[in-house]
Amino acid sequence: CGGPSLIKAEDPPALETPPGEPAVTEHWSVSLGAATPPGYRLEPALMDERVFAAGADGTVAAYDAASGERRWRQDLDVAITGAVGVGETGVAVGTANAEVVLLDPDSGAVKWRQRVSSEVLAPPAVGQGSVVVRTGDGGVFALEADTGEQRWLYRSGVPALSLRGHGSPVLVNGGVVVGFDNGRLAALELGNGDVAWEASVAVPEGRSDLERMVDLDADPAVAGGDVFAGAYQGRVAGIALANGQIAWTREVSVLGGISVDDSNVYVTDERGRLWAFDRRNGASVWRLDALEGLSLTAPRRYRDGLIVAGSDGYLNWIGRRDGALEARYAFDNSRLSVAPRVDGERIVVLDRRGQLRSISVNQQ
Amino acid sequence: CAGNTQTSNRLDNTEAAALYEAASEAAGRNDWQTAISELESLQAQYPFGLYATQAQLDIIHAYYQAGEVASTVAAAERFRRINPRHRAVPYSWYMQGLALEEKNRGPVKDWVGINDVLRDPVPRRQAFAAYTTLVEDYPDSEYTDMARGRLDVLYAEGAEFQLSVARFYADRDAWVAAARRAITVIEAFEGTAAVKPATDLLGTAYQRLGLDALADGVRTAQRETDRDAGDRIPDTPTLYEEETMEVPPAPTSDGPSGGSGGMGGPMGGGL
Amino acid sequence: CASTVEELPILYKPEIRQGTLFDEADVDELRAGMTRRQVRFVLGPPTIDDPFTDDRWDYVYEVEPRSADVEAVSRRLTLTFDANGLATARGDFVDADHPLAGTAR
Amino acid sequence: FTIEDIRIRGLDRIAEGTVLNYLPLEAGDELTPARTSDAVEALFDTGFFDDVSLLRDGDTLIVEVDERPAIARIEFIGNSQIDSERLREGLSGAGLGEGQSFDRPLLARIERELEQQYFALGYYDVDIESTVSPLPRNRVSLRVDVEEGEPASVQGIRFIGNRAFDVDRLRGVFEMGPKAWWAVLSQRDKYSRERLSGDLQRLRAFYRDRGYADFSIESTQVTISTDRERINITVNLDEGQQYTVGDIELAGDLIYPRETLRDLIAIDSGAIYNQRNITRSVEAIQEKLGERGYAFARVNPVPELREADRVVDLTLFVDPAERVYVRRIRISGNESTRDDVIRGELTQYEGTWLSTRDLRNSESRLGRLGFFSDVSISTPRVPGTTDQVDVEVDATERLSGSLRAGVGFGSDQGLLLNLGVQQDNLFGTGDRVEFVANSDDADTVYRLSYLERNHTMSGIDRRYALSFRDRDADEADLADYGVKTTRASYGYRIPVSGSDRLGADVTFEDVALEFSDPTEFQKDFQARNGKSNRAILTDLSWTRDTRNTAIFPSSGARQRLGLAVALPQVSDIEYYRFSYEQSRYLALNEQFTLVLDGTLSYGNAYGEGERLPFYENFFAGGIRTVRGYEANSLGPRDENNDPTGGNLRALGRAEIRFPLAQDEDGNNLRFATFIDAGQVWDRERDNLRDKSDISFSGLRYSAGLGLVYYSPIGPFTVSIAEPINDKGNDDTQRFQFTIGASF
Repeated sequence: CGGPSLIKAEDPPALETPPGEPAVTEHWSVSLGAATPPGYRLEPALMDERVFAAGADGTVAAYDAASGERRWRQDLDVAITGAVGVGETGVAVGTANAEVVLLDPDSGAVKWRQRVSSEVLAPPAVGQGSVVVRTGDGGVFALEADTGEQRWLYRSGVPALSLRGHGSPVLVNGGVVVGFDNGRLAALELGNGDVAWEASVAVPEGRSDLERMVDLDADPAVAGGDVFAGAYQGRVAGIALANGQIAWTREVSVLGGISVDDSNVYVTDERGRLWAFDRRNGASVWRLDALEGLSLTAPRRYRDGLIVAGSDGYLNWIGRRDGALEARYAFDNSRLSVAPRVDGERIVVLDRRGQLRSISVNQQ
Repeated sequence: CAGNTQTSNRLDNTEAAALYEAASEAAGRNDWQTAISELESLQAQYPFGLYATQAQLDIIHAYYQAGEVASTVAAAERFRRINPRHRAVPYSWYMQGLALEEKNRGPVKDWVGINDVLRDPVPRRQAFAAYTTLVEDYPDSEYTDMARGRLDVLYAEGAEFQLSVARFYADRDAWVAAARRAITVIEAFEGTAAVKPATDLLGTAYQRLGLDALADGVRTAQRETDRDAGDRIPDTPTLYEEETMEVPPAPTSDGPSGGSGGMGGPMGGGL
Repeated sequence: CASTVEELPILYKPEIRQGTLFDEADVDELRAGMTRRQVRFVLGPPTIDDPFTDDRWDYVYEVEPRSADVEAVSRRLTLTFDANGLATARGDFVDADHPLAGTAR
Repeated sequence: FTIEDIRIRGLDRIAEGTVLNYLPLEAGDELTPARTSDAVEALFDTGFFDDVSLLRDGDTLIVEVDERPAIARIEFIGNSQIDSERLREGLSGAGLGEGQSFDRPLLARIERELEQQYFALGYYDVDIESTVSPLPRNRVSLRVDVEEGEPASVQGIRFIGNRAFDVDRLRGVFEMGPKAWWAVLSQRDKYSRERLSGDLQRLRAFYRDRGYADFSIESTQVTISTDRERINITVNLDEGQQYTVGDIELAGDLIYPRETLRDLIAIDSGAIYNQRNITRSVEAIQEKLGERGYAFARVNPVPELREADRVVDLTLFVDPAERVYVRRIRISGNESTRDDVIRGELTQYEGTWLSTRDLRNSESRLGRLGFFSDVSISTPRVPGTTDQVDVEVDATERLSGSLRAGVGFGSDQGLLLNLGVQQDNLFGTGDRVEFVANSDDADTVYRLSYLERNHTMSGIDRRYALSFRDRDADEADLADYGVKTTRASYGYRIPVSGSDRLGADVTFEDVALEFSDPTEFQKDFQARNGKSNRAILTDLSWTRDTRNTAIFPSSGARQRLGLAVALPQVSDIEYYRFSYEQSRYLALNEQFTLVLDGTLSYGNAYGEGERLPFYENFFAGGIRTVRGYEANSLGPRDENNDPTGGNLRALGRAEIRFPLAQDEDGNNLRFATFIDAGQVWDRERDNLRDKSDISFSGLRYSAGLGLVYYSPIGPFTVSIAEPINDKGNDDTQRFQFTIGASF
């Protein structure tokens, strides 16, 4: 999962009690050779001991998760705007001229390229024999994993003005859950694209196009029988995966991303605050305001806490129980532009200049 | 001041009165620009109360004397909107008519004797409409007969304008157009001095177009009108005699007749 | 000496077209009893509606050509109406056997 | 109950008179429930009161009112994009102005209104708060704080599905788009929905004009960044195929023979399908029908797509509707011009059918008179008829006269004392009278001219002119001699077609010369012809003027061919002067107009062995002929290096004119970039130093920037020119200007 990438790097907020720097060991650091400018979601992905990463200029590469040694590198010479979706059948990326490309995970060879109706701004979802892609014009394409042929296409309405970028579809068994720019969340049958259910997470209101924006740009989080989705300038909602019934909602303008564990749902909002709600009834557990003013990526669970990257380029460790900001760590002088990826004890980070690193925090 | 209940109101009036005095005094020495600015500031600061109404009325006159036609019309309309049933409404219609008539005339033109009738007819039509409203809606106001006088002049000017266009087409041998315009004069402007020459022109046009039957018809019609007009030969009014337009003083506004007694005596005489 | 100049053939006088253009086909369509609206639909608006004579419409069509390829045209048509509509027609394209060929000149 | 008396309570500033004025009740009326509600409603409508209630005290009606506070002052803070004046107008327009009564719910609506105004300018990040603070005497002051924020600017436009044309070409079609770094002032990156739909329209036209008959835009997405400053637009399009035109049919009542209409069609079968040519053909046919009175004719093109062989068959259905007649022509707006002066220029008459061609050339004839800044002709239907219209001609007059007096400084003429009265439309009669008294170091000129327009009904104009000129050539950097010329001329202008005119004038000329330090040539001339020469010249000219207006025309051309001959026997020197001038105007787009001028003048004597009198020579150089060179300095020179002029002159000028300011003064001010060329040769003189041969290399060129401004007191021109191929002895002058000089 991930949220929209961080746009501009602000200077870090003045913290009353700056937390200590954690002892971090850097396992490996390698240059992808291709920058990842703001505005694109080019998140690294993990699959059976390998890290896959893509750069805006069309480079896709795979590295060994432990040693960082490069397995293969492919140049698609087309701007990649949504990456990297991984699954057993392949590694998928979406391009600016409305194409989806699937590469062989082992060799990086291009298995197929398939045109879709508009630009792809978020990583495709790969799994269960299909590649599901969300397109900028409100479309959801399901492509056959082996041939890339279009199995079905679902279209949703697009408001007059929407937030730059969109969320990724989330595969569940036999279906896919997708958030749209008009504030609605839909569950579609993977086989034929029929609508299992549709829930309206937020309703556009207000006079100007701007006030009426309720994009679901943060990827929905699926855990157990529940789906948690959040809308920009709208609400965060706990929804039953089976029938789309909304269990609870809370007024939050969701922007960064959503993450869930067995007891809470963690949401980063438009103003750079991190909320924690009880996943059963939406009661607020805690809220971290220290990073207000930054734009934050989706929170990720790391050991028993959370990690979040901010637009000031720092990686932040946050306690799950109390939402306290426990530690912050900045890389030499490069900025993070994309959400980090957790690989067990390790954290894989891709910065704006295309430097891919795998680090871990030493146990105290 | 009579009868107003609130004391603060009395405080208003003294300042408003001062402004009003200044305006009347400026108007007295024909310094219309100052009068206008005083009256405008009076209305802005004390938008309600009798001084405001009087100011709205006097400003119509001031704009007229300053020769600002559009502002006079706007001020008249504003006065009627704010005081729909005020005693001075006929006055505002009359001043509106006068201002519109002035639109095309001007000192230079009068001095050179430009016959203004041949110019843009639109302002004259608007003036005609203003006077007509006055005459129809307020038959017994003291401006009604003055307005009737203006209506006759405008009516005659309108006829003369049509006649000049008919002559224009006749000079160019466009006899169809000349005949049609002559007919307009005869049908729409009877009783004006232009009807006679228009009828002659129509006769000539019919001849030149070879419609002899119609030409005879015109001649016979003419003989009849000449015969029964024989006994009372109207003094043929010159087509456009210099009319001295008297400008009536603005009436003092002492509130609607049934009111509970207005400001008392007139404000230092009319402007 | 302007008047002498005026006679020069080269002097440009714009072509003058006057009146309502009607042609033989239109006149043939006229029938007795037609209402004024029907006549107007066929021929167009009357050129002259004389104030001194009632129930009479006159159609005039004149062209004073300037350029060679236009020839002079001069057509007249007089229609009279009575209680039940169009009564007589006199003038161009109204030959003897026209149903409306009226009597009085 | 019947009302004995009415009392009003709760009045603070509003006078009882005003309230009674609005109250539809008077003493003595019967008070019924219906009338009470009317009364309450009437008082509410005035907007002065928050609450109105009627009470009864015996037989007196008590009107209890709760007065709304009046607004004493409205302040705007922080607004730079929209000035306070316009904001204040917006407020008072909606009922919240200074002096009006304050009404809270209205204020909230007004804030929305102001926000909308900012959204329209692309300021999506605006935030407006207003605070109301009470003042004594039940008045309030209103403070509106505006935080404008940054305007959202378009960062990128992406096209999906474009195969035939590349992205840059399509971005070029769009008016909106990312701003180039140097285009600091440009508004190109301002987003608004109207501009987007305009651009999409342009995109459709772009494809439809290049054969893509079934091109369609599937969807467009507009996305904004979270900080509301950057907008990206994605356009998903389906180009379809490129079509060629199949056969073209004309159907319906054609009025004209089929061939005449067919060759109006600007597109022929087999060519690539082109929407613009089809529209042009439709307009041409509608125009043609308009010339025969079918002013409301409609032609609709019906394309049928044969997808298989990618061909479009086109049928043009012609529906002439009814022939329309003109009932009356009404002229308005002519405050000083006489009605018949304007009516005389109209080739459309009353009582005949309406011809759109007549209307069009009437409009340009009125434009060429030069009296009007704007002429608009409309044809509203006569109410109640389907076959009659009135023609309404609305003219806005221009200050067509100019009184020029006072001191001027012309770079060519030095100090310029002039008094010039020129009235183009004397007392509205259309005649032009001009009296000029100019004196500068080189010339003193007195000129009186009178042009009587429409002297005869058929449009012949008569003109007379009397002028006296004392020229001290030496001061004008010419050879040092003095010339006193008196001229009197009388003549006619005869129209020979819609836009052609013949001019015939007789001019009596008396020239007296005095030489202070004559050159060889002048001594020999004086020996032969003596000091004073008389001549009677006949001046025949032919002018064709098809410009659309007199001031800064943007189409048409003006040509003048003139021949002035000094009649034998009665003239001391028998010579002739021939000149041909042409200026052509082409509108490149709404702002830019290309002007091409060309002049050729030649003079010679035809008597025995004489030559063109040297004081009649043509000159070149200076702001009116070749800018960048000193006045009259081009061409051959005599022994003491003074320019003598010559008997053959060729001038050329190419200029691109564009208005800078769009405000109302915009239409009498133009900037221009130009290239001038010109030269003078003397074929006859033998003792000149450099025998000039006529060749293009002889021409002198210059290029530069100019400005022309028709100020209320007369034309004002400035030019900065760089001579390109000036030779050694040319006197160049980069900066030249004239004030109030007539053209």
